[in-house]
Amino acid sequence: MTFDAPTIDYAGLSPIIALTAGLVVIVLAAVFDRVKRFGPGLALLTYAVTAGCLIWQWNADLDLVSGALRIDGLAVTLSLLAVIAAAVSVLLAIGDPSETQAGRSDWLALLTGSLLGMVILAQATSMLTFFVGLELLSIPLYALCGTNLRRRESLESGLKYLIVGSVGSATLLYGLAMIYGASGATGFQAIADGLQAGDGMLSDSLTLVGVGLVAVGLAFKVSIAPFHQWTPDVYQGAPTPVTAFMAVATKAAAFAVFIRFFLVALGPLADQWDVMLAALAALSIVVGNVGALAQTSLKRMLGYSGIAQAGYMLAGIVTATQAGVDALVFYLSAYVAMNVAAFAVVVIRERQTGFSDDISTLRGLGREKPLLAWPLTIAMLALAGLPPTAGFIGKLYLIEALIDDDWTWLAVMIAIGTMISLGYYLRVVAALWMSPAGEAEGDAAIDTASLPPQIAGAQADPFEDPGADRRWYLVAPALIAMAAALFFGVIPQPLVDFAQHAGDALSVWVP
Amino acid sequence: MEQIAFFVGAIGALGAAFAVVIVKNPFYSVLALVIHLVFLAGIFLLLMAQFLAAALIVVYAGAVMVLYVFVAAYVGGIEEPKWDSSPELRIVGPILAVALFIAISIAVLGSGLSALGTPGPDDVPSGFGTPEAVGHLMMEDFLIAFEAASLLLLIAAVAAIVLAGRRREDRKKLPGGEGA
Amino acid sequence: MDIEWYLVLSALLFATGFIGVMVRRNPVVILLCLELMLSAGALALLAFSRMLGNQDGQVFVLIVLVVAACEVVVGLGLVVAMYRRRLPLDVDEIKELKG
Amino acid sequence: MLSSIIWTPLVFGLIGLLVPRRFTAWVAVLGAVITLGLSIGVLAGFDPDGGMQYVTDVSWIPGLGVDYSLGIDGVSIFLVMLTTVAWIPAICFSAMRSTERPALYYLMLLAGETSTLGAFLAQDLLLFVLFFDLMIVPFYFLFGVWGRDRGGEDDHAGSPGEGAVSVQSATLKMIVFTLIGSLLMLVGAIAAAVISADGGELTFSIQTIVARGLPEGSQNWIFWFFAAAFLVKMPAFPLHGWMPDSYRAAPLPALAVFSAVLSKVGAYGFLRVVLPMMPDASDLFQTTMLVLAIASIIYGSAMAFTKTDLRLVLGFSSVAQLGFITAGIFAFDSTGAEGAVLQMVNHGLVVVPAFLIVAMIAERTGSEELGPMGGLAKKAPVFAVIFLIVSMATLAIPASANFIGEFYILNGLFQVGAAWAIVASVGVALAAFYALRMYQLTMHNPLPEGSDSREISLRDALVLVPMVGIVVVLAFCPQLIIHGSEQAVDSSIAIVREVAK
Amino acid sequence: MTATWAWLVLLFPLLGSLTIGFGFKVLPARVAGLIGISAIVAAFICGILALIGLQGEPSESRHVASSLWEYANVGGLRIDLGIYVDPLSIFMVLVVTGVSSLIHIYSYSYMKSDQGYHRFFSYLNFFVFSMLVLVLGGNFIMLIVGWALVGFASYALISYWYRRNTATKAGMKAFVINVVGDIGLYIAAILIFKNLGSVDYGTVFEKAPEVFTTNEWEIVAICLCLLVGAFAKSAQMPFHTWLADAMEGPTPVSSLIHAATMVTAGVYLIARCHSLFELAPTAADVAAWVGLATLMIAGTIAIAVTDLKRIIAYSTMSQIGYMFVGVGIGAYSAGMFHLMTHAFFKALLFMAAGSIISAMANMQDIDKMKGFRKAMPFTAAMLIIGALALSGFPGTSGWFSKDEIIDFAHFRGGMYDWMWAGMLIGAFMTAVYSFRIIFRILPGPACKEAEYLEEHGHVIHGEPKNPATGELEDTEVGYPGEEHHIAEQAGGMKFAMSVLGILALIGGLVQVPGVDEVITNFLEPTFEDSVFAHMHPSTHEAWVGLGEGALISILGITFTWFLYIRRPDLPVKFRERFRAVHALCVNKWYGDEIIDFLIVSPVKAFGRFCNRVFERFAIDGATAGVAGLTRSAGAAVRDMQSGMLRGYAVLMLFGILAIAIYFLIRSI
Repeated sequence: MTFDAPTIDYAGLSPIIALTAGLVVIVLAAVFDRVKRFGPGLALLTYAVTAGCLIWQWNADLDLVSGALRIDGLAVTLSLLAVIAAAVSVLLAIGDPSETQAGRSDWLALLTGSLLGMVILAQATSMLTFFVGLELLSIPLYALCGTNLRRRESLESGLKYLIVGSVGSATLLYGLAMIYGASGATGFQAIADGLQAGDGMLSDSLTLVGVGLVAVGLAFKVSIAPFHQWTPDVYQGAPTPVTAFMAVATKAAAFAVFIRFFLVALGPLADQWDVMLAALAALSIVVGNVGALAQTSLKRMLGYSGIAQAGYMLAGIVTATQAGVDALVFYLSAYVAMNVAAFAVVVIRERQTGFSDDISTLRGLGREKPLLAWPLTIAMLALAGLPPTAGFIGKLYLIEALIDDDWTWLAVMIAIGTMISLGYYLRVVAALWMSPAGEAEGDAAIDTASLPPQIAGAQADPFEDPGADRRWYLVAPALIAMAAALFFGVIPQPLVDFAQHAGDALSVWVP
Repeated sequence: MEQIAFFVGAIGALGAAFAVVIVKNPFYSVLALVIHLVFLAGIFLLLMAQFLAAALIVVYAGAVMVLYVFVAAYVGGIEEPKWDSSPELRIVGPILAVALFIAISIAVLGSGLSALGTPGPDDVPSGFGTPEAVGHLMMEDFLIAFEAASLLLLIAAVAAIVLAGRRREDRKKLPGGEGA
Repeated sequence: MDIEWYLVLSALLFATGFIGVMVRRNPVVILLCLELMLSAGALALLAFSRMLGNQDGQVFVLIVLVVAACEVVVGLGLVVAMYRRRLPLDVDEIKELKG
Repeated sequence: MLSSIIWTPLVFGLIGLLVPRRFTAWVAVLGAVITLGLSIGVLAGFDPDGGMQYVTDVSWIPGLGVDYSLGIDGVSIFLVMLTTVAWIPAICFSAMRSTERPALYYLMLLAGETSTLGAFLAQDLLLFVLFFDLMIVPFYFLFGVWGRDRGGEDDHAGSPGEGAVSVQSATLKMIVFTLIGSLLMLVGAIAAAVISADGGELTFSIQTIVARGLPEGSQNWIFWFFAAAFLVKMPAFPLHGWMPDSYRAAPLPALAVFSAVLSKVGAYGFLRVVLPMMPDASDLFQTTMLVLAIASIIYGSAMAFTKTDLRLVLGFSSVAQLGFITAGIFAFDSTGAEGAVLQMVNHGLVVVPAFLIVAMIAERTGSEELGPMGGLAKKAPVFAVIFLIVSMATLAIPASANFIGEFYILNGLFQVGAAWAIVASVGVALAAFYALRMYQLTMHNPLPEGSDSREISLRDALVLVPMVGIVVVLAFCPQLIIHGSEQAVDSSIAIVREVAK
Repeated sequence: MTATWAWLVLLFPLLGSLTIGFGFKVLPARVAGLIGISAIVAAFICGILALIGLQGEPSESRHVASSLWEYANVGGLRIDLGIYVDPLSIFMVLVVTGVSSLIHIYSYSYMKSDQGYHRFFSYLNFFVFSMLVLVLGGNFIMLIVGWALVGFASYALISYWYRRNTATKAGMKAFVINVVGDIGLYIAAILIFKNLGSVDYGTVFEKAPEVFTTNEWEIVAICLCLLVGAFAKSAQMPFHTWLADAMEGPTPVSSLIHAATMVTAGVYLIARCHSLFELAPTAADVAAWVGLATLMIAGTIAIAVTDLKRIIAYSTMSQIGYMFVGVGIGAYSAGMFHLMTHAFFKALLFMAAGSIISAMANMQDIDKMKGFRKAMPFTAAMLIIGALALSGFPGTSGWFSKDEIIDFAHFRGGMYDWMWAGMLIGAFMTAVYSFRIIFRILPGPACKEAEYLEEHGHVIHGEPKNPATGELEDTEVGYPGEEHHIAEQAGGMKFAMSVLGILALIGGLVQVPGVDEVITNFLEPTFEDSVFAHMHPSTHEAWVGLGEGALISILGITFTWFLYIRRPDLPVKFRERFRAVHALCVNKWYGDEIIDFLIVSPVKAFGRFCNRVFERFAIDGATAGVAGLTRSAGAAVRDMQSGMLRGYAVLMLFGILAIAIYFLIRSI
């Protein structure tokens, strides 16, 4: 037996290599105290290089390492979104209790590892890379959720996410196994070929149930109802920088593989799964939006809103067209901007108010700190899909794609969902602008009673930082994201081109 | 012969699996899982996966289970209280699970896949399931997956340190500050 | 032995694992049940691998073993962290986050 | 040219953020005046028989087939004029009073003007929808931030008899209602473009879609998606549920332009989009729409004469007036449609001073509740006369341009069926009742304790008199508007008339 | 040239109104009054000049249409800002401006101490302007414009003392009823346009006979709609209720609007549209019958009520009823003739009444008035002249005009004989109620106010009370002010009354059967196309009619004398005996109540229903319902989000199972 080393295109692999190298350096840095404080810089440098490599590979369109990965428009665009989200999280985490308690470098290593998983996932074209990428994404996230070790909610969210997530992974694995059995292949293209070659495999029960289980696994990752239940809990419980990262980057990467697996590997079965996905999308839209209505925790509300938004995005896959993918990627990009703006403000506000993300803590902010209020306002308007924000264009794009493919009822569902969503997004805006600055209700952000005994009795929360709204690394992401949400609402074409770059990558497989 | 081996293995694996779910004491559950894995390794062998059977026993039943035992010992083998805050889950859950089992079984048995009714092809490549063959595949076709898995282990290690490691400030009983 | 048998066995193991997740309250045991579910997936993969005469599945299973190990490590890490934090090791008691 | 009209207000609003606080208001006034100047410039160069003019067509989102396409014709020009005219008194009125957070306030007011102008000038369906949605955002802030809770226990000004209203819930109601319609309209607009393209090149150009035509089956549902948006915006019975609360909570200058201009966008949308684009559906649903319109007239009038809150009287009178306008449009008759256009302008011109007068009344009596009011004319004859003229125009007394509008609408309705016109004319009588009642109960009867009959100040007079002057001038020459818009109105209803035959 | 004069007729009052209105701060009160008077006098002169111009034309082309500019023009419905000058409109112009001039002069003195002097004259001028628009307007739209502006001016003047609740209520009532009438005209105009393609008088009257056949439903509908307008404006049944309440306005207003000019607009309308009414005889009959009913009912009410101004107001209703009968049965020139003479004597009566009322310190109840013969001899004389003319005493103007109408009905015969009989009864009642006033307030011992006047030479200052409700009035605005010393001393008042007195006495002489027929001849070009134009009773028949009239009138006066002077106890006995009848009459035949029951209450109830029930339950309820549904869905979702990990797993499994089953079914 001879060893046939696979051909490796290092240029195409460069983003992953850069990220891996950075990861190793960051892990090593954990050992040396002197280097530790450069951790965020190191991480940002890593992400910058990774982003540079991704942009360098902008026009790449090739299979890497015996078909395990594929770098193309879809991978590049969605990886970029994940990288941006990670970079923002690094900034938001500076001085965050979670980062401090976990150890700065360790925390960053986990984040980078998760990001690496996302980049791999975005490029995966084989079930093995798919699965391992997904786990590489998830496992550090489980840990990250629990990194605010002093907060009960943080650990709770970590455990919940881990257990429910593992159930999802197991389900996904089972589904992958069934598809492997039905198609006899692990490469996405080979699966498609295998399913089409076998007689009747396109409507075989084995295939279809496998598809269903895979869909469940992926729906879980992008928080589609009824597999959404971890989302609000974890969003609320996890340290906010982690939530911000999770809300955005996970969706980007998971949707990348969702698109690729369903449109490439399962593309021939599009007629079989589209109704199921449409139903899931509609259910998510309803569940997410109504669930968010009466929430008092901003993060939890954003969690529910994330479910609804995932429903909107899933609609892009339902169409199984390039336009749908374009719309999805566009929406996702806009979603990055809106969520970053929102979470950045939440982070700042949390540090100012003793880690409460209750909506009532926002009251009167518009008058006192307009620089904080505006990003959140624009974020809420954008999430609600009001012009002149990218959110509006995103909805427009999705609806156009849906109607173009005769999914008008789903488009109407999006419209209805958006109406319901006004009920909670605007509550935030109202709190910001339309209420007198007020006594925050429910100030028991940390239940001091349940603190570990060794630090019980400490008076003020050591992480409280009244001047958080003057820290550039917290304010800048908010303002830039707000500017992006507005800019792409007024001049959307660059973002449309960006999104279409992703869609074009699939031109071989979908109309 | 094969049938007997299968049924022994299957009954053993299943029984151990039930035990994992049923026994009250976490220690016994861990032990039951070890037994389950041993039987499962046997079934792996029947499926011509020698390397994996070995890996399962060595890595899993050996190393990982030790970890379990340690943790179970550390946190104490707490028996679950009889009282259940939501007993309906105890009923609904298994019913649904059984339904799922039926559904998957129907999917498998009802499949038109021609190879299903057979024990698998005889003309498997030589060295099927041997470490050598698997290693070749891993280094050739699935290099990325392999490397990613190794990184995953690294990350998991970091995560374990983060979550379970005792921190300096804990020992000093001091609240953490910047750059801790 | 026909391949269906292995598959049905794997489905049974999967369901058993799922039941465990749904009825057990000790997180450590739940982690064990997750192992069961993953090993069920592994068994299915191996069965199909055997059926197809294709060793991709075997490599996949190896990856799955790694993944399972990693999940266990992180899960146990969380359990330890919770124990240190004096949180109840009972998933029914851990429901601060809800609504 | 049209772009500069649209964006000038916003630019000045942004400039207002930069200048010192005390200048903000005057920057805003300047912006509104310059916008008016620009629009007068357009009017001066406007050719009534020239169809679509001053066309701007730039590709905006080529990836989605959306163009930044503007144009002005006989219908839109007068609504643009109305907008640019109406905003000036609202801004001036506020400028003469101190406002909290002035920079933001004027930015929002001017952004509202920008988006409203955009809706009137957009010739691309999606651009129209976008501006239509955009309009509501600044008004959401205006109502929410500068409005106040009404009718609470210690609020004497806000008509406790009508129950309590909180700003937050009122504005939320408003925006949810409005967006229910406009989101469906977004779906409808996209569907119209996609279906009419029929696989060809996708474009949202209204003219192209009209030229391509839509199949009848699709028209039927798209029609309702659009109609929902427009009817809510107007508001028309029974979709006016948002109106009472938000009218009561809103700050009056913003409410004045909101009621005067934004409600017209709905009616304009029928004329610009629905009738030409969905002629078969319009014909099919003519009766339904007429029933809704007539119901609005009757219901609005009935509510207007039972309400005791001045804002609600005006609000429900708007419901009735917009009912007339809708009825005129759906008569598919050139007199009816022309009357509707005339009435849009007239009603807008009347409502702005009316709401500002309400504000002045509230300054004098400390209340907006009709019941305990009266006698304000005592020492304020000029004020009373201005209000009298406004009231008379509201009730469309013959000799006002409103009368010509209403008469043409009735005439148009008569062509559909005598019964429509006769029932609608009940609304005319009721209008006389509620408008006069409003005037009498405020200005006439004995002056109660605590009210201050104070003559209108010169500054306020400077705000109101020009508006009233325009109303009077139009009363003498409604033909000014009719002449300019006749051709455009005819072409708007030409297709549906063809179908209706 | 004629047209120019006609335009100037319109211009002067408008200018006067605007000048006074805008100059209220700078103009001294006297000057404002003078401007007001001169504006109307100027209009009157221009009217005469226009008349001269018109008379210069040959009789067949004695009409001029003139347009200033296109007012509105869409889809063939062209409306010009135009006037139409023909003998009829000039006749009306002269009557309106002439009587108005006198009333302005009267008001100049009468309103002297009122603080709203400017406002009053501005309104008054505006009213004259509106009335002139009404009569001069060259198409139906201008007619409607004038029509409505008159209504508006009437509203403004009725609630001139706007601090009185009763005055504002009365104003509102008048306005709303007038608007109802306006709507009748709207619909008529629309129908006319629909059938004839134009709203211009010239075209319409020319084309109508070609388009319509007699009594075709459309023309009947048109005429009935016109009649709605006419009835409302002229206070005919069932739109009559506003007129009596309109007496809340100052007395000159009652005199001007509610006697001499505005309320006659309905008569003018029918005369103007006679070519349409002749195509729809049914509608014309309706007009006549309604006129008859009104004149009789109003007569009974006038006999019963005790408020001085209201008696005269009901008498106005009644006399307009005569005019309606007149123009309804085709006696156009007779109708117009009566319109003119009525303007004279009714204005006179109101002026005299105003004089007395001011002497009574705003008291209007004739039960409390007595003995003014000595206190106010001039006024008493004028009152008697007015009453004589009103009751058609031989030789007075009313005798000639009223009896010409009565006679024409008899001449038409058939069912019109019934009208003839009715009108004679009405004439009797007229004599009764007019002399009831005279015999109640002039003779006898002077009441305290009259006595005071006699002794001090100026009127008493009573408590300023609202005559309707007895509430104390706000003296700051309105009448009577502290400095109010007029009775009949004021020169302006005396002058105006004298002129009118003379006209009331001799005004009838312009049209004496067999002698001269000035009015008929003058109006002939207008009514030329009428089938009745050349039908009139012979001179002999006419004189017989006049004799009957004279008899009835003298009988009536004698009866009244008997009743109130000889046997003053009888009226009380009658009242006791026929309590129900009296109550019916005093309560105006329950007209207010009927309208209230049939229209006002249902409308208000509908409003209340909308407000309290529909809005609350249907609109708000639906909104709240949808919101509640959404919220409860949210609550359900949140309930499911129990925080229980195991629950999450179960739900997830449920989802997995659902999808698996879906696909299993699909795979079959």
